[in-house]
Amino acid sequence: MSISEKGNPNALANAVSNLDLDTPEKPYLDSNELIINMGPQHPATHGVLRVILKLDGEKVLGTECVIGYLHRGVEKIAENRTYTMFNPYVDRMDYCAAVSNGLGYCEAVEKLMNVEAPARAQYIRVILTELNRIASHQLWLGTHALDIGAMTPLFYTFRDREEILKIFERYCGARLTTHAFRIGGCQYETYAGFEKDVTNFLSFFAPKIDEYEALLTTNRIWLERTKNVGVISAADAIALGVTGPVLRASGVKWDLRKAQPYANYSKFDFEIPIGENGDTYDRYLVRMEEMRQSMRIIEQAVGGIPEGPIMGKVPKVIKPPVGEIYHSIEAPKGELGYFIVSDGSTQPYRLRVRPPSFVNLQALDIMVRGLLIADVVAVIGTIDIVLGEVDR
Amino acid sequence: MAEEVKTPAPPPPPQPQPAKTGPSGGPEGEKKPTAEKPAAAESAAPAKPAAPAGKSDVPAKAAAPAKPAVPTPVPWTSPLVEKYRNQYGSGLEALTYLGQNYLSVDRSLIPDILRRLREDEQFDYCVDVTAAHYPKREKQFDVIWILYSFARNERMRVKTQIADGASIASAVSIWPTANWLEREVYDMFGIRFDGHPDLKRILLPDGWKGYPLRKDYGILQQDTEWVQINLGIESGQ
Amino acid sequence: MNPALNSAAATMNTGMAPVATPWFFYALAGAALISALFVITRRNAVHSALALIVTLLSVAGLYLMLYAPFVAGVQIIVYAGGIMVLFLFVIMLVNVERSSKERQFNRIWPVGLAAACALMALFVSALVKGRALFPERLVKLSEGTNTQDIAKALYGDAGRMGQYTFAFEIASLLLLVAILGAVIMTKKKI
Amino acid sequence: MPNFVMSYLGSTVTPGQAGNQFWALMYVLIIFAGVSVAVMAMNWLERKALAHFQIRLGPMRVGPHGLLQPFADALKLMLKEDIIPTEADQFVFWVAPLIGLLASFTVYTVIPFGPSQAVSDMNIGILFMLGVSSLAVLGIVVAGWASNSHYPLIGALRSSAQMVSYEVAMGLAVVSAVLMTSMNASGTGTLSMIGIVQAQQQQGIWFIFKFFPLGFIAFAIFAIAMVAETNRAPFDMAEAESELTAGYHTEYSGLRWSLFMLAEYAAMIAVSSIAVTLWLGGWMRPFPNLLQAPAWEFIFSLFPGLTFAGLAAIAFIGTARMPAQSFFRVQRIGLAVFAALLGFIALLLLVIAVAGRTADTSVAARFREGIDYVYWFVLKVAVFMYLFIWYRATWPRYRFDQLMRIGWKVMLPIALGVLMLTAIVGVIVS
Repeated sequence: MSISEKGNPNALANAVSNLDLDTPEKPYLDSNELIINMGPQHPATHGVLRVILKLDGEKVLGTECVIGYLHRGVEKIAENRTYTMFNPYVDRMDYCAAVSNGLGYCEAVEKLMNVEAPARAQYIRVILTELNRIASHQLWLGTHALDIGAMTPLFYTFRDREEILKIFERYCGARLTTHAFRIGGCQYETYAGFEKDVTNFLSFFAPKIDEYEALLTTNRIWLERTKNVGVISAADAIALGVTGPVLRASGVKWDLRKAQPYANYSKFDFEIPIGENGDTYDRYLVRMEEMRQSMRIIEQAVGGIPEGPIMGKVPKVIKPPVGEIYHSIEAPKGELGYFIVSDGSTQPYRLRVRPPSFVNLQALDIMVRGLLIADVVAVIGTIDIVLGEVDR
Repeated sequence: MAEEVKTPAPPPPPQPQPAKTGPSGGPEGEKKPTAEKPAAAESAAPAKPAAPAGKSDVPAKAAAPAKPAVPTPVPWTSPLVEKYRNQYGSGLEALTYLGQNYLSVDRSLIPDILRRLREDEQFDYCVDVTAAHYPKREKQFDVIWILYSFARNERMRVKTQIADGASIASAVSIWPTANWLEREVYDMFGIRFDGHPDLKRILLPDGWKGYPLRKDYGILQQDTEWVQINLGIESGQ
Repeated sequence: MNPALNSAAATMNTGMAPVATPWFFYALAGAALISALFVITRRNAVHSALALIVTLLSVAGLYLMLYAPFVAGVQIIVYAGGIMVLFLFVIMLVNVERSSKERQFNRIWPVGLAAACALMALFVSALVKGRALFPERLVKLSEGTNTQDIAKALYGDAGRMGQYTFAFEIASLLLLVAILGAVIMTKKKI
Repeated sequence: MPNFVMSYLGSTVTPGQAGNQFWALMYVLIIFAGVSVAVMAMNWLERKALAHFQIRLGPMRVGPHGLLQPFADALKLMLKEDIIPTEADQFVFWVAPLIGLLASFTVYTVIPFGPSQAVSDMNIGILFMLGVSSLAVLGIVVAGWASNSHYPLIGALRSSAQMVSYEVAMGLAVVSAVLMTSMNASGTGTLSMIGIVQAQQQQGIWFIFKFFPLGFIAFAIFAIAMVAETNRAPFDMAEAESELTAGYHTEYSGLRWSLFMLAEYAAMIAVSSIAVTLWLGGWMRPFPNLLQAPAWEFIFSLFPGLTFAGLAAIAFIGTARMPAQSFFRVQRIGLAVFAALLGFIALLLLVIAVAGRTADTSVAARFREGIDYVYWFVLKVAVFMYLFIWYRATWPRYRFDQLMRIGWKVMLPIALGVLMLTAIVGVIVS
């Protein structure tokens, strides 16, 4: 392979020749197949994803994802930073759900050190993480609808996401890459009026979900564009390691918050929404319902925040014992795992991030084969990838 | 293609050196489980009753207050382990650390064990495939599979050690999801997977030299040649 | 008030204003001829198609001059608007580079030229010998009822069959067969 | 010269029919300028209306409430570098926007803003309109091909397939309306645009209400097909930005790109005009037959002036509500001037309405009539333009195969059925 394969348009045909395309019957008219390069700068690829499409007319015969344009070597950086210093970096992976990333990392290190965050910190963590889940789903809904051609939901979701970001800003000063948690708890005590802000948001947001649904759920065009598009069966989803709403939409009732509760999710009462057909529409419904369930969790959590310290007994210098740990949480996009190998020093010996977007993106190919270009756009949107996390 | 591993030996800038002193502890830490295993079997009594029962982290939390006690891996006993131990004998070790189970397996047993875990033990979800580099060790790499079973709601890891330049059986035919994950391992560590349908770099450009997550690849090191040719940046940075 | 204009306004109510000046005719005919030449000489098929569109539009203009606006309209909507779009549709997918390297005319072009000349001679002789058939001066047809006249010719009037009803129906049947044939040919299974 | 000008003003036919080439030229110029202004206004309105649908403010900086935004846009587009890709077919790339523009502006020659307010009345008016507007697709197809790039090519393929297929349903719907013009004593219909409106006048009913569901269904089919025909949401497959970046005009920039936009908006106005002419009574005011008394005539003739007065009032309120800061002084003055201008126009229109109230043959009366006709026509068209914006704000985009399926499997059979039923009902009734 030549040195200049990536970034060289002439390498397109070369790359596509590697696609294993099974075209069972010869086309009746021997027409040339069209190879199209979608991305890395394309409105619908949500960043710098490049998808090479092999088309017969508009029908997709095969795809190949070229990723890595946003690769920053997070895992290498981790090996050269202390545990505390690395904490802000995780926010930059899935920047739409920075709080979840931070939660996963902090919990993994805590587990490795065998300490636990105090109850009050746990509650704050749950509230912020679930708020972040709503924010992430809102962003997904807006961009996904925009991909399918509905402009308006984007602005509605951004309006409402703003309220969540305001809460984040008041809590920790940052809106997007929050760095909200510390190893062993939270650094910041909640500000005065935090509970009130959160409950206000809940009452503000409840009718807004209905508003989104009024625009889309029964819209004929939306139904036609999403039903039976990008179908993935439960067996395929499991075999491809797909997690999160995409897996649940295929009918697998599996959510890490229930299956292997972390933080203190076991204390809260909520449902796991699942779909039946594993198509784009079901994924839409699942995520909409997840927002409602997140609101339920927040409601319970905000009502029951205990008093107490917000930091556990963590030494100033974080030096986990020799050993290794894998800890994963249910991020908005799926299972987000951290595999940390410690050699007893202040820096991780090896830190591996198991990103949900990266693994889920792998399912794109089988989801779009035989569909049209317009569906590729819809399916990329429905997988809900964040390239910062795919490329790390 | 993967054999030019030692290329960056002269260039590493001084900075990564202190980082490299860390890894010297690494091999120890990694060898510890194997070395201490017999010791752990008798000494780690308090954690032992919890270990077989607990795949969840509840026992680990219970053990938390005992601050000074540095947790050590303890043997993992379960019917599954018994079955495999009877069959494969010395080639495998089953341990539990902080409530998480893992199997250390000889490289030759890998395809067999993975397939059986998938087919017989319902570990139908391959969470992750990754690796770690221990340059001081004779077999430099740990390759780690993190598995999950929906039916048992249970996680486990399978580990094996391989030498630099050696290849290992691909798991793509067992779990399709291993495709990209193995490509990433190849991309970052240069470990080849036999039988992988399309083993090429995934995150880095195809012509990139070196494997960044190896410990001898400095954090500031970059493939300047690639940058000069493809991005037209003279300084190569 | 300008009397000349008044009279012009008066004539227009009764009949067609004389727009059929020779200049229009020569301009349109010239455009049609030149663009027709372009159609066969351009190497690039899309250029040829564009030239053909100009030809068709010029011919539509000539129809207008002949007081046949309906035919002109149909010419535009069917040929320029419909058929040429489909032409382009196909031509766009042709490999332009390859086609531009191919020979423009095949080896029997002298025969074609001879045939064209013969046809030309036929036209000229018909024009010369049959001069008696043509009217002395331009006939003023009623532009206002052109569409109705065509309808009467095709469909008949007041219960009578039109002059061309039978031919018209046969033609439409033929087209129906063609449509069905096209559907059957393109569909793999019905 | 005054005679020459004035001689036409009292006429009751179009300049084309009158053979008055001076006034024909004047009409062409007026329409060209008017359509250009309308496109600019539409541009501003679309951005504003879309913004308000989407809880935004839209343009606010260039001029009061962004009123000068279209001018700024136009200026920017004219000054922008005109990029022609090296690999593009230079000549075709250059000529493609002109094809679309010519086609969409040519149709305005037969659009009847009033019984004499058109450049010309053609015997084959509607046929001419459909034919010429179908040429617009050539511009798109050729532009997509000439760009020598994949996305424009796919956009062009989509658009040509889409426009050709929807033309069929559209044509059939039009035919059923034309059929209705022949439901009179003589039994002969007409294709003339003015004739079609006059037929509605004679029959005393807008064709949308004729044979009740039939006229309405035909109208609905046309209303859907015209959205597809102009490549607007939810049928904007040819330029679907999330799929094809910008479709057929991906490679275009600057003035050439703005010509495409101009053509698109002009085509939108043109097809809306067809719909208004065919089904909504064209230039006729509401209830011309029921409310015939001169008093009613006078009341309805006040509408144009009142509309402008209302607009002026809105602008004045906007001026009053502007924040009292020095920063807004220029904007405030600008908006006040704009409001004053609107108010002046309103006054002028009211004066004309009052002056032209009685005398039947005076130029003032002709003027008043003309303004009424144009007002009602434009108002009806404006409703359609608003619908175009509304659709865009509300609906997701159809997928290409779904679009074709609807065109061929739903709209075409319905249009055919409506056509046959209209013919049958027409024969039974007459």
